[in-house]
Amino acid sequence: MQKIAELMRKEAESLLKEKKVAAVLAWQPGEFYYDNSPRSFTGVEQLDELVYNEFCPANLSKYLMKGTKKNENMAIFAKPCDTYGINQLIKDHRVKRELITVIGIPCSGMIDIKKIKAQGVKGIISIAVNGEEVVVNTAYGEKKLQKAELLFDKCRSCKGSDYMIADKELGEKMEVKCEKLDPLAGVEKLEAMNSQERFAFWQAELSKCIRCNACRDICPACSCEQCIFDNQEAAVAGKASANSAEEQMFHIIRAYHVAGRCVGCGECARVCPQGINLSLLNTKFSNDISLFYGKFQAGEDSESKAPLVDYELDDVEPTISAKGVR
Amino acid sequence: MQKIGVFVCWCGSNIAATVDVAKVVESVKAIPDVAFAADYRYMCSEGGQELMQKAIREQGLTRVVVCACSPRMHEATFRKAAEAAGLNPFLLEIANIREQCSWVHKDKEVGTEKAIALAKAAIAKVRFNAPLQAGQSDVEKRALVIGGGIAGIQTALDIAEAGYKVDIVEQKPSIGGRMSQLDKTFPTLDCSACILTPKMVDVAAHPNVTIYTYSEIEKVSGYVGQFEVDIRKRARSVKAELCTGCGVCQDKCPSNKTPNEFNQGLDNRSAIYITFAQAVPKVPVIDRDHCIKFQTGKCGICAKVCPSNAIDYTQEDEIITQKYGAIVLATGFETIDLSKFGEYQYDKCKDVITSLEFERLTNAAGPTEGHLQRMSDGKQPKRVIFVSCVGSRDVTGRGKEYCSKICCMYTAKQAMLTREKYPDTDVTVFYIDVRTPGKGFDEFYRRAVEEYNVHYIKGQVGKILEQGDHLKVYASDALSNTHIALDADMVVLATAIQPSPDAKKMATMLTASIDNNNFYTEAHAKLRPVESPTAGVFLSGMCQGPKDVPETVSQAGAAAVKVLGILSKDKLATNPCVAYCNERICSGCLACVNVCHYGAITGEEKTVININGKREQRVVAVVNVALCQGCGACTVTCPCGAMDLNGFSNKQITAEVDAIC
Amino acid sequence: MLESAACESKNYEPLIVAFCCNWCSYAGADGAGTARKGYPANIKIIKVPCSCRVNPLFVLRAFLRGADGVIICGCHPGDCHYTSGNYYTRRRMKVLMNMLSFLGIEEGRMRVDWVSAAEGNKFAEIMNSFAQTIKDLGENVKLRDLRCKK
Amino acid sequence: MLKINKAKWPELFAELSDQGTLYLPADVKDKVDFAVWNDSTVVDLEATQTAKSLKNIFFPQIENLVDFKTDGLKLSVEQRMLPEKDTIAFGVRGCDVRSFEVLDKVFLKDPVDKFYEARREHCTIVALACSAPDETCFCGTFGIDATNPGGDITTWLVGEDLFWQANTDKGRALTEKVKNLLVEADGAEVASQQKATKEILAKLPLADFEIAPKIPTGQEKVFNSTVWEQLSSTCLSCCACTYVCPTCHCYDVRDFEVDNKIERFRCWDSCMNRDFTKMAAVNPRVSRLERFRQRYMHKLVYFPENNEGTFACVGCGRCLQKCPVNLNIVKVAKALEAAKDV
Repeated sequence: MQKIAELMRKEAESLLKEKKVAAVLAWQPGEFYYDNSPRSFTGVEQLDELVYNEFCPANLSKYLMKGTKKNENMAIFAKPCDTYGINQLIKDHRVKRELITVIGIPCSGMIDIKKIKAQGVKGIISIAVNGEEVVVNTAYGEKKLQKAELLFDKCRSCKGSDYMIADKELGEKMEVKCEKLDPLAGVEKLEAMNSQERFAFWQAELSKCIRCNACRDICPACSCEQCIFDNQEAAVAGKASANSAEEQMFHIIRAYHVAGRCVGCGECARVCPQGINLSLLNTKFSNDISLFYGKFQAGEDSESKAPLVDYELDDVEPTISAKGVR
Repeated sequence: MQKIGVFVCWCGSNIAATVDVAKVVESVKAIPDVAFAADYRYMCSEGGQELMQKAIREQGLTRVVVCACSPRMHEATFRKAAEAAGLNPFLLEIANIREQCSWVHKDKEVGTEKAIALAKAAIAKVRFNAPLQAGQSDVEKRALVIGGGIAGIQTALDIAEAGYKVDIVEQKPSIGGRMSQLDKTFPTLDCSACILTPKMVDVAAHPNVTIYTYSEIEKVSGYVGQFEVDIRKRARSVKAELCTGCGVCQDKCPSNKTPNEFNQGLDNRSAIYITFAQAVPKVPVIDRDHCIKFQTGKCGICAKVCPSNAIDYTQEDEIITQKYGAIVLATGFETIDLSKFGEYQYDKCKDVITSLEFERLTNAAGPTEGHLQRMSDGKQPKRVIFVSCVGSRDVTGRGKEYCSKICCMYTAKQAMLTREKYPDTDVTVFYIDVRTPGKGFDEFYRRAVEEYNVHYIKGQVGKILEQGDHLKVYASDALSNTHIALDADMVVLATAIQPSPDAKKMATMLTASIDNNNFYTEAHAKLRPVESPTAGVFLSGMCQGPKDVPETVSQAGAAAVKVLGILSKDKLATNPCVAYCNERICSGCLACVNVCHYGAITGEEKTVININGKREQRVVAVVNVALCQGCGACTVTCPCGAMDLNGFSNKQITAEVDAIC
Repeated sequence: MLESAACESKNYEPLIVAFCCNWCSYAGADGAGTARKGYPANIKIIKVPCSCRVNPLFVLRAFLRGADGVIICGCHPGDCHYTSGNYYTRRRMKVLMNMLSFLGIEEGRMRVDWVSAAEGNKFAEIMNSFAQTIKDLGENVKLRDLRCKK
Repeated sequence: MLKINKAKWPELFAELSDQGTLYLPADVKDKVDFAVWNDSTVVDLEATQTAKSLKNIFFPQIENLVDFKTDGLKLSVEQRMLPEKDTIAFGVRGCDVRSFEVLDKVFLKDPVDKFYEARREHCTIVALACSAPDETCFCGTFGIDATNPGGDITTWLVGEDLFWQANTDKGRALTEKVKNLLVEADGAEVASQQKATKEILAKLPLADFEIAPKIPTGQEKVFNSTVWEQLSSTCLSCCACTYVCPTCHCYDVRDFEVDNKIERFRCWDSCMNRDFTKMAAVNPRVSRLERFRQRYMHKLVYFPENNEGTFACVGCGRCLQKCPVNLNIVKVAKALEAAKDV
């Protein structure tokens, strides 16, 4: 990964030097080894702060909107999964293709700090990732962990190492080495329950929601000028969270709005401060849609019609069927 | 704060019987910003409208709610009235407390409660109604008449005479319809053909009329002023432009065992045939199901004998797409199937016939050249019994609940004519009631009884049995309250009529509504009897309900006038309930463009004030109001709610939902 | 709480919101009226130009506000006055219904049906059967905002 | 000093919950958060920190203030009763204890917030000293002694024993109620634990993180600094930070309308939200930069200025853990310190 970071700096340097772009989207280090944050690099002098390692899960695609608004050229370093988001934003006319340069960077899976902490690790001073081994040095001593066990769930169900859009690719493609997680597993588990159990499950989950909107604000499919839930006029705003009702409303509608547009990047689940597994909802919609209307994965391209703005004369009738098919 | 006026209609007892209108008034008065509320016996009457207009003027009402019949009935009426009083017509809403309340609920308390709820919903909605200005749309100055019977012919002629183009689409190979099958017409007894044929010729010859026979309606889209219709012109297998109608082909055709529909199957016709002598157009058609050439590939005699090489086996169906400003439904009727009425032995005894078959038997152009004779042995019947109300006014569920209206009169006619032509024949009529409303009708009936000595027996026929060479008719005599058995050589059943089977299909295609008996329903049973609830679609003849020839002709004329009312306009006011885009929040994702069937939405780079009140350049959706039809598909596709619909805005519908729940 | 609702449900009259398209189903409802075909009074009809005008937000709003059932009626597929409107409705509502069931909302609380202007009787039949379904399901307590007392 | 052995905790909690609603850290759905105790609660006093702060027991995320009822054209106003139930906040870490003092400066200042005041008065705070601080902890920066967190009662968890010390009358009163469960103890073990904990704290990355004096004092300069541009450029302006923050206290007041009743409630709001303080037209802070800057200016500059130098931050480190893009007050403070124009 070090090597790739090097290539990225070089690439960014030439892009900025030659004034090909006004900004380059990548990551910069944080307070600790694991809290890299997105950064839009606007000057060559900033580039020594550019990092890329196993702690760069954030999908940067949404920041491209800013460039398009300003009608500026922007470059983005995109992991395979991020490229889906870029396509979706182009399809939604939120990002102008001609204004962006997409540079694909390989990824072998990102490490979830929560999973490190879950192993009882506290007071982290430094982290060293040596191949498959993760050595955490803490104020309470050293701890050795296996990377495979620390990957984000979204990485464990990685869609693959191909870029859906890329003007250039850096380094060799990488594989995610771990026990794969079927993205549908969670959905099927719920579908197997009876409705009472499912309701109980979601009550428990959604009651955690504090309506911080992180899930929405990170989502590459949620790119509205003004979200309907921020619109007083729409009379659905409901910051109240008086009881589960408004959370249900918010999450159902959000899931519905991204239905057929969700690129399955799993960011919503990653960013939720309350640890709600929101990708369950989106996966359910995506899966149903594929079941009813034919295999579809938003973000694979930037032209195709989303299933919900399309129809066939012989579509299934609107009757419920937990598994989808009648 | 709005000043809303609420007007609750009694609709005589239609509403008042199941809804306590006073209570409705009282409870809406308690709603903030309801400035005026009143009830009235008939809101749609002049008095009712004046009441509303007075209130608008004097109370300075800013919104109006009328609790009455379906908006499909009188919304336009009330909106016009409001406009006359200086209120924008679209600031008025209807609460449907008749069709959707008083008529479906028996209990007055329940009905009242629901009426109040519906009123509240309408009030909640009307608060958010915005004043709208109707736009304009073009009128295609051409009319379509579906059905080429006397109704269709008359409508077409009247429209054509007024100087507008009109097309007739007729399923059968010739126009003329049922009337062309009739022998004589009551009460004047003039020959049906004699009065119909000239009209058929006129209409065919009229420069403004185009006739598509042997054709069907394939598809209808569009809206009043701008209907687009696909007509399937079925392959006739005969080149109309070459054919002289000499008829050699049908004489030489070896396949001549097909029941002749025109004669109600009393005789047979050839596979290539001209429906009847006066057919228009007088061009034969090949019935491919019975044509040897088409079935086996061999034969082809007609082609050989045709002096003008008009036969064309390769002819194919043709789809003609045409735009129309208005459409008239004149799809006519047929007699009901009698298989459920075993007691009459219709299927078994050849000498039990329907009245329509009787018409063919007595018609000079019919299978017997007009000689009244039994189908069984060709003998002339000496004792004829007519049975009326066969399947009409039927409560057994086998027939129709309604009165077919024409039977009493044509039965009297047929009885009279029988006596006139064959004075030695004994003629009896069994009836439930004899209904003779209409000019000269009762006189006509009395002539049958008094001058022609037709025996009228009030009573119903219970059973008919074949006995040797004649029929035994068992019946009840309601007056003497006795059971009687009569011998007869022929029994004629005044069979109930029903709309032609395609009525339902057409109704769906045109979104015109039909009643439980498949008769087209009028926009208003009393006041708009020739208009369907769908704008630009009109009704003519039997398809709207049983009627005799003069009634049909007058309705046909009325329908024509309604059509002219549209065609004579250069522009029609369009529905202003179209989509609009709130550019301030539109993200320009243009999902709406994908779902707009009319291509009314486009993305345009524009300078807009964004939600932060700042000017910015970006792509937003723009609606072309001329093209938008106001379905609202785009509004739901728009995730941020930038797309909204006049008259059915998110706010309005949400308000209704809240009010109801 | 759910249990209590279940046993109350015996003698309660469900509140049902019916979205009807102007061209077919609303006319169908009128037809039911003209033919005097009755259905429960607490079914309240909201007129929309086309079933495709029904936003899932409206459906959820109704449930949120305490409706026990929501039914959406449109023209039969192929007969849409706007040609394609009900095809979109069909997809939208299909996925929405599945999502609701996925969240553990009783299946059948929401229904979509096609009623033509000619089908007054069918309209009444559908409404009666739907009302019965909802009655059997009991009160909507799962989607309801507790602040909305009925 | 008193103590109570782990074995007796259930009795203690039972007894305490008789005195009032008892909030304590518990395992709720794969995370530790404050929960109301009942005998099935899985209490977790080991966890360094709860996911959310405890501010919502004084300042709930949603709270009804007043109801309006309409009867026809008549309107009646119904005040909501002030909360009167006694509550006990148990196992509160030093940072959160301090956060209450910060909130007091907001809600108990004139005009006093009666709801907050009532809740505060009815609550007894049983603090819990830290023994295993995490890398995100920087309470030291604000002079908080994690090993001696204060509160009405301070407790220390050493091995199997919970050491107990009442600090206030409230604390003593509550101690009285449970004294039969507590036994005398000397503070030796506590002292040694405190020493050990302090050594750990010294090793942590943020041990010597200070907020440069030039920040709270240089309002103009800080406000106009160019660093905000870059800092805010990647903020999503979600409000995860605000809602997990123990000191953020902004709220919105809204009406909820049900046919003949209006419930006026207040609910948490965030200066990060675009529709925050929405005025006639818009939120006066139209850009993300302005909203982002506002939050940190408030915490690091305005608040200290109006409150004798107290920062609106207690170093709990929740924002460091929860921000989707790892922006946080430490990053901001450091950037400002490094900024040439500040």
